[in-house]
Amino acid sequence: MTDVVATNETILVVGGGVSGMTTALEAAEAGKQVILVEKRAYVGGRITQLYKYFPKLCFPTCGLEINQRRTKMNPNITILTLAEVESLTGEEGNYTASVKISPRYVNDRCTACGACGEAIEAEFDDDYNYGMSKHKGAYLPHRMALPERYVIEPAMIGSDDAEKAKAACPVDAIDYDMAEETVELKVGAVVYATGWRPFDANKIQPYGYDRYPNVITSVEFERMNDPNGPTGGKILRPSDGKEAKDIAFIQCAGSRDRNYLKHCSRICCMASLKQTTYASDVGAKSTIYYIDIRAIDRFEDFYKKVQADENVTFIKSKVANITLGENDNPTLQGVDTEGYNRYATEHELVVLAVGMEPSIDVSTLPGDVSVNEHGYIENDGTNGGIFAAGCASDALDVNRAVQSATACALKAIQVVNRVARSEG
Amino acid sequence: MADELLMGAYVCKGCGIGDRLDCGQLEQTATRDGKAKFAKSHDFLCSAEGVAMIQADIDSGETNHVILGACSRRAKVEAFNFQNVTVSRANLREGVIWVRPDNDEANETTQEMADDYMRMACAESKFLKLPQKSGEQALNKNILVVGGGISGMTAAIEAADAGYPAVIVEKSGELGGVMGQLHRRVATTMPYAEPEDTTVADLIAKIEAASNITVHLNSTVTKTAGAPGRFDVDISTESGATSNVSIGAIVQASGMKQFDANKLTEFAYDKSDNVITQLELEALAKEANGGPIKRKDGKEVSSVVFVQCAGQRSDKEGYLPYCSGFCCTASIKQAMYFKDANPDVDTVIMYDDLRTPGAGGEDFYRSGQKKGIIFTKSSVSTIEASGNDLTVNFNDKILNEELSMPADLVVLATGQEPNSGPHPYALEEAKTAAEAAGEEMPTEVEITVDSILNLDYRQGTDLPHLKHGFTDSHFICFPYETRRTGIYSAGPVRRPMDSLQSTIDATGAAMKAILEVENAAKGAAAHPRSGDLSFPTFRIEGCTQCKRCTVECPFGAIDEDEKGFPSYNESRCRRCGTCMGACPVRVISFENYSVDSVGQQIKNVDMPDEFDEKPRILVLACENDAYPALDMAAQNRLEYSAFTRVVPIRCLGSVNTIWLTDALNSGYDGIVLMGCQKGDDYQCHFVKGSEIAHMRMSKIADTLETLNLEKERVATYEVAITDVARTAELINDMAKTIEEIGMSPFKF
Amino acid sequence: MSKEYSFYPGCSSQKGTSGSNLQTSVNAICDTLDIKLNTIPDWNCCSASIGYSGGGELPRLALSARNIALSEKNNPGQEIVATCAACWLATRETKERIEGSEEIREGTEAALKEAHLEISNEMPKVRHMTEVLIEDIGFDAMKEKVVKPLEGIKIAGYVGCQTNRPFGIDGESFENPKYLDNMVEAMGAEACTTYEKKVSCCGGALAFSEPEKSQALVKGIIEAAYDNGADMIVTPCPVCQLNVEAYQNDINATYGTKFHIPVTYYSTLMAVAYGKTAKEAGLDGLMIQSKQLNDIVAK
Amino acid sequence: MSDNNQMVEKYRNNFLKEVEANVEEGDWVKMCMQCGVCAGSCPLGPYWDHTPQELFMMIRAGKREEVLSSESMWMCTSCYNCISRCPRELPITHIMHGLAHYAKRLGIAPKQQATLRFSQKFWDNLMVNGRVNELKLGISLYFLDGLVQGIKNALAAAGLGLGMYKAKRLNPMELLGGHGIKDKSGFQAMIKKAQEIEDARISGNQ
Repeated sequence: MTDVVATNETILVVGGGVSGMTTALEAAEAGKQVILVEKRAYVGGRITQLYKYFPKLCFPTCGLEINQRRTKMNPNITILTLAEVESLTGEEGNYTASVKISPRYVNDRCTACGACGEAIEAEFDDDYNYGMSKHKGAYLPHRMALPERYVIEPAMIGSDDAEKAKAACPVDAIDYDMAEETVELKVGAVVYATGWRPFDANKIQPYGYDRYPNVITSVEFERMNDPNGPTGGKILRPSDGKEAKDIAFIQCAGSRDRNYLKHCSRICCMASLKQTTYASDVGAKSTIYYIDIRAIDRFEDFYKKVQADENVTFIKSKVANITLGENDNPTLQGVDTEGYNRYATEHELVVLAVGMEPSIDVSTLPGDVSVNEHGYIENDGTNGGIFAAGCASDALDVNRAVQSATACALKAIQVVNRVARSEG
Repeated sequence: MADELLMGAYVCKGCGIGDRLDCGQLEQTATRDGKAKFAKSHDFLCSAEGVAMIQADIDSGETNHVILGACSRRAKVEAFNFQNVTVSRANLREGVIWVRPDNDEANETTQEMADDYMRMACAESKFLKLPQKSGEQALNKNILVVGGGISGMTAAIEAADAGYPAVIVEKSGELGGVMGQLHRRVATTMPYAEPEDTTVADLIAKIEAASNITVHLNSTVTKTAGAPGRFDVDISTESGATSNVSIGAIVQASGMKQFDANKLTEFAYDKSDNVITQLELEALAKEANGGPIKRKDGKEVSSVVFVQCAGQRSDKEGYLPYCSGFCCTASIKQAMYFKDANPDVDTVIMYDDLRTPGAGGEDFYRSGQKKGIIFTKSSVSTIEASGNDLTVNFNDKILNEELSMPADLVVLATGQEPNSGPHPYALEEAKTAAEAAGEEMPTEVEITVDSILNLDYRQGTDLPHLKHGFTDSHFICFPYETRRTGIYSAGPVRRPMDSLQSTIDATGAAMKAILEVENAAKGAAAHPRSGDLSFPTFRIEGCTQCKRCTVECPFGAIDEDEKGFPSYNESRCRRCGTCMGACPVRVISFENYSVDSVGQQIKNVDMPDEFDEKPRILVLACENDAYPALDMAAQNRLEYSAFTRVVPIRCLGSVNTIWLTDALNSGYDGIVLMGCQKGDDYQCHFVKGSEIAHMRMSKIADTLETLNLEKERVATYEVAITDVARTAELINDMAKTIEEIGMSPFKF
Repeated sequence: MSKEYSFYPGCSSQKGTSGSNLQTSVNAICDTLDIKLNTIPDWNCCSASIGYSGGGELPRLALSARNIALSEKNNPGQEIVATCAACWLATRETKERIEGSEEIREGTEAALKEAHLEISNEMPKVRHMTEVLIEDIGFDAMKEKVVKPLEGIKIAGYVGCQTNRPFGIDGESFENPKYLDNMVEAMGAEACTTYEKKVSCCGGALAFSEPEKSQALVKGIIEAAYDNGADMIVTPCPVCQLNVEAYQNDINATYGTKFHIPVTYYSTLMAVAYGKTAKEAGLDGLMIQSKQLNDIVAK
Repeated sequence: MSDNNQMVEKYRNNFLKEVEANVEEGDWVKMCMQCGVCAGSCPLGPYWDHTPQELFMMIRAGKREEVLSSESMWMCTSCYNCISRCPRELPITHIMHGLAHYAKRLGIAPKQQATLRFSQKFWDNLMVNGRVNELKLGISLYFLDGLVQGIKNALAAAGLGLGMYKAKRLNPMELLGGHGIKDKSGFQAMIKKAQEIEDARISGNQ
């Protein structure tokens, strides 16, 4: 049974991505007690799946290393992984969260030596790579996973492999008696840093993501370019495994569109600009189909840099639809609205710059929390001791998400300080 | 903790260490060579039992210097987090058995590798001290906020609300800043359809009501001395009256200034009263206060054109290269002023890319369209003014036509410029630029702005600029990390932003200021070595006043006293050790990181003689990027040379060349330095460390020459945390090089 | 007990008109599936989507409003069902347009008054025949009634435009609806599931005014069917059926193609599979006869 | 000065207002964000001299004559591709019909436009009996361009006619009356009324 000490001077942070970690760390380093609840088996969230950041083209794992070290060293932070807040009740200074914790089947004796994984055959789709690769039934979600502990795929329980894994563990860290449990936490303030999920590209029917192998999403493309990713950093066409040399990026795939997400997801323009550099690095051509390029503030410098790259072409057009051309080349149909020019252009690979969908399940929130029609929590000052950090509050890039998360740490601290004062 | 040095070594047999290595021998090495008081093995050191065993020895006073022969210092941190003792770790798992093949001919060198790491850990342990308080620590909760605009007011209110008194210094006669000049602001809450109240009045009311916020109007900061936790700040009024306050941390919210539209001669701003800036329109709107908007000559405006990106996103000399971010929604808001007062007013927004990001932005755009605002993707070439008549000449990019249209009023979206102080490194950067361009070295740079903070720092009066005059952080994941600890900028001085962004930003900056106040009270380091309680000290008797430390400190933490000796400011320091690396006489050290704590590790490696054909390769790896990369190489079971001895360092900038000369003198055959990327997109979290190190290493060639050693024996690389396979390759390359050029003759 | 609907046949399905065999075959399957269609008495034309030159918004809406009013009056409580895409679309659009705007409701009501008719606030649901089959009957029930599975026939399901957009069948995609293929397979035939022209336009009414442009579109539709190895094309829409079937000779003449592919209604396929006669199935209405279907009927 | 007057008209959104007031679903025109999906989705797209998204821009630009005299909107096949894909929910098909009708009503539409004439015939035809008489419609079509062309057309379509006759899908008896509704008077009164209301509204706006 997980026992977690929490009082109404404790801050609950829901979601352990870059925003959640930031809120938790700022508050904890300022001396507050923080409980960090993360749905995945590890903290870090989506940035762990990014290869590079725009506009610096530096590596997210670099900042992650710092934050993870800060977390490991800080006794004020309690991390619950594989955990989800199922409901929240109460008011500012006095909330009760009921948290469902799923079994990891691996206890903290695990040293991540990897013996269990080596001992077994069973493989499962790797969500970390958006299903583009498989992982063993006993696995470390990714190399920098924190906590640095293996996870057992629940679907494997009861199989011979499960027994093999258990037998292989030299430190008796595998425990199949672990069961799902629900813990009630009494906390003073709650910060939702539940982040985002890529919009389901299957829904964007005109682009045939569900029908054409060489139409992929921007998040898949990102994994592809990671040297430690499913294709070893090569840009490979799913249809034939050949390197793609002519890549199209379709902006607003699911964003700014009443059929899908009405809002602008903000990051997609910069993300695609960034991804063209991956292509250029291996001598591939990129074409960006866009409505407006939203490279705000000094990101404009990066936009200019990409515009100067002769490997990259820009076409002001929302692609109408995609049909299948020769040898599985997607053919993009549409009209270049600048000066009117109809096209039907084949590309070897199409990357859909899929939008950001807030991943918070609104039904788990107290009824009076303001949520806008796009599903983002509004920090409008009417939510008592509940605050939204990062992409739970709006479509934000990492930099802005961290700003927002830092701000939320202070808002939460104000609440628990008030509690402390009132309790003398 | 007793002064007596009681080193206790513990060897873990878990994770295959026991099977691959002779742990008995490792214990011996620790006691015999490492001079540990005792050594113990345990089957599973990180288990509760193992940890308990160590804790028991600590509690019973058996040991106060713990040496762990187990996994990487990055693993099992929580388990091995012992209080009031020093902990040194010999990386036997990721550093040895995981990077070496398990076969007979490899076993000998693998064991030697492990033995050396035990020796190194012991050597380090010997020279580690528990950080003691410097006496400099003090809790000072006062937050100074420079600037009384929406950012500054927000920062003050938020800090005060958390119990940290705020002092606002505003150079004008009233609070509000640019926001105070606005009629309304862009929608910040759902349904994001209508212009909103600016909230300036509310904020001012809150400030007046707050018992723990003091406001200095018509005032500027004329001196900022000291450091976080003990800033000594002079606030002077125009009349020259000066008051002195003691401050814990600072938020600089000095805001924005309007781009000078007079530069936009093509838009006739200088010729016609009817061509105005966004801010000037706000004044007209305020006047009209919901009624029909009249232009200067009193005529009711019946047609208005908004020219986006006026003087922005441009490479033209004197224009702004960046996008100010807020102007698209601002123009939509302003067009709404007209439409709400009278739907028959023609409002046209001429844009290139319409930038209304996020959930609210797109809603606000649609709302503008619903109100009948016309949006046209076009580039305005010129504006002609004859009398009061204006003609806008433009290219409609959708209709692909050169068109022109009349307008009663033209509003230029001219964007914002940061209101920052002089850039401390302006000259330095101008020189590097000149060098790169092969132009002649500038000797000075013109300073056109007044100082905002008047820092009494060796390295200049204000926050360093990042780009285009903004004081932003370079780090995507750590946007508040300035190069002046305890001073955080917020709002449009940091990056172009709108009022909502500024509010969030200011709250975040207040959080950082509060955190720094708490750090200073503990004597703890800020990011990235958060919580580090050590601080640099120096032996004044050895110091030659060469000033390298004071010049090279990336954070301007070190001043010079009147005699020219360095004077340290603990709470400004980020503990990177760049000063330590800079010091030619090696008088600078930290209690938990010193020339000795590393140097002795290097010296204590067992050095086989020349004919053993067992070279030694020293790897100095940045603890944040290269070292984790090596760990991950091990995770992937990538092999590298058994002759490698890796020492993690805080930053390449902390590498003192003595380490290299000593290493070479004591017979190392090759040295590999792994730091972070330097240059424009530097990834060094101590900003300059890696760059400085590369500079120093370029000079090491001379040392090699005097020893008449091949220069290939020392290699410096920029390594990213993702260069997992590459780290191993770089090491093996050095091994190959040594095979080619032969062993070092300096083996004794 | 049989399901009853208020039925709006539309002009093209009247006796002796271009779509009459749609009517015949629909009657046949309704008989098998025990669906009762009560024709709206004195129904009028919906003006398809082409009357707009002469007819403004309100007059055109009035047309369908009259049919709705007549349905409410004579077949109270029954949902309106149409077999013709244009009829269905126009009627359903009218309902929504009236519900969406007070001004339009007032206008139409005033107009209807002249014909001594009125519409209620809760106008009946307007549905397409295929909707009824899929949602009220279901694929399994459709399959159960098959006595002569259409084995060995490969069929390209051509859904066309207006059956599919802007309303379509619930849960189906505008770009790649699957229900027609499912119906084909329920009848024991093989569906060309990768038929990429299944929702592309045949030119609709512009077949008359812009024959060349329209026939160019039809050419693509037929070519794709051949490329997918189809023996015939099946469609739910009378306009599609006419355009794709009737102009094959003209297209052959223009492009030197050798098109000769039968184009039938889903209802014809079903009628055949249900063991109906050629006449009942409307097979005699085909200008290009399908040997395969005729053989099965003859079995 | 005419140039100047023209210039004065340009980017005055009077025409936009006119469209909003008088054209079916015209108040949606201002909501277009110029993404071009409609243009790219139109099956007859290549034949439009101005695609829908371009027409919307022209309306905002006050290009009244150019828009209303354009053949473009008569190219609409009513396939509804644009509507189903438009990210801004514009009922483009209806706007095209609306523009076409409005142009015709004002007499600015290109007189010889084939679809215009067919559309008109179709309407007139259905106005007679309340239902469309395909044969009459067909014949009237053939003779749209006068007798000679009519005969050519007839011959060209003879094969088709014959085929359809064989298939019992074209009934000569139609000429003698054929299908029709009973309550013709009520029907026509209804249409008349609808037209009156619409005329009143539009003239009210002018």
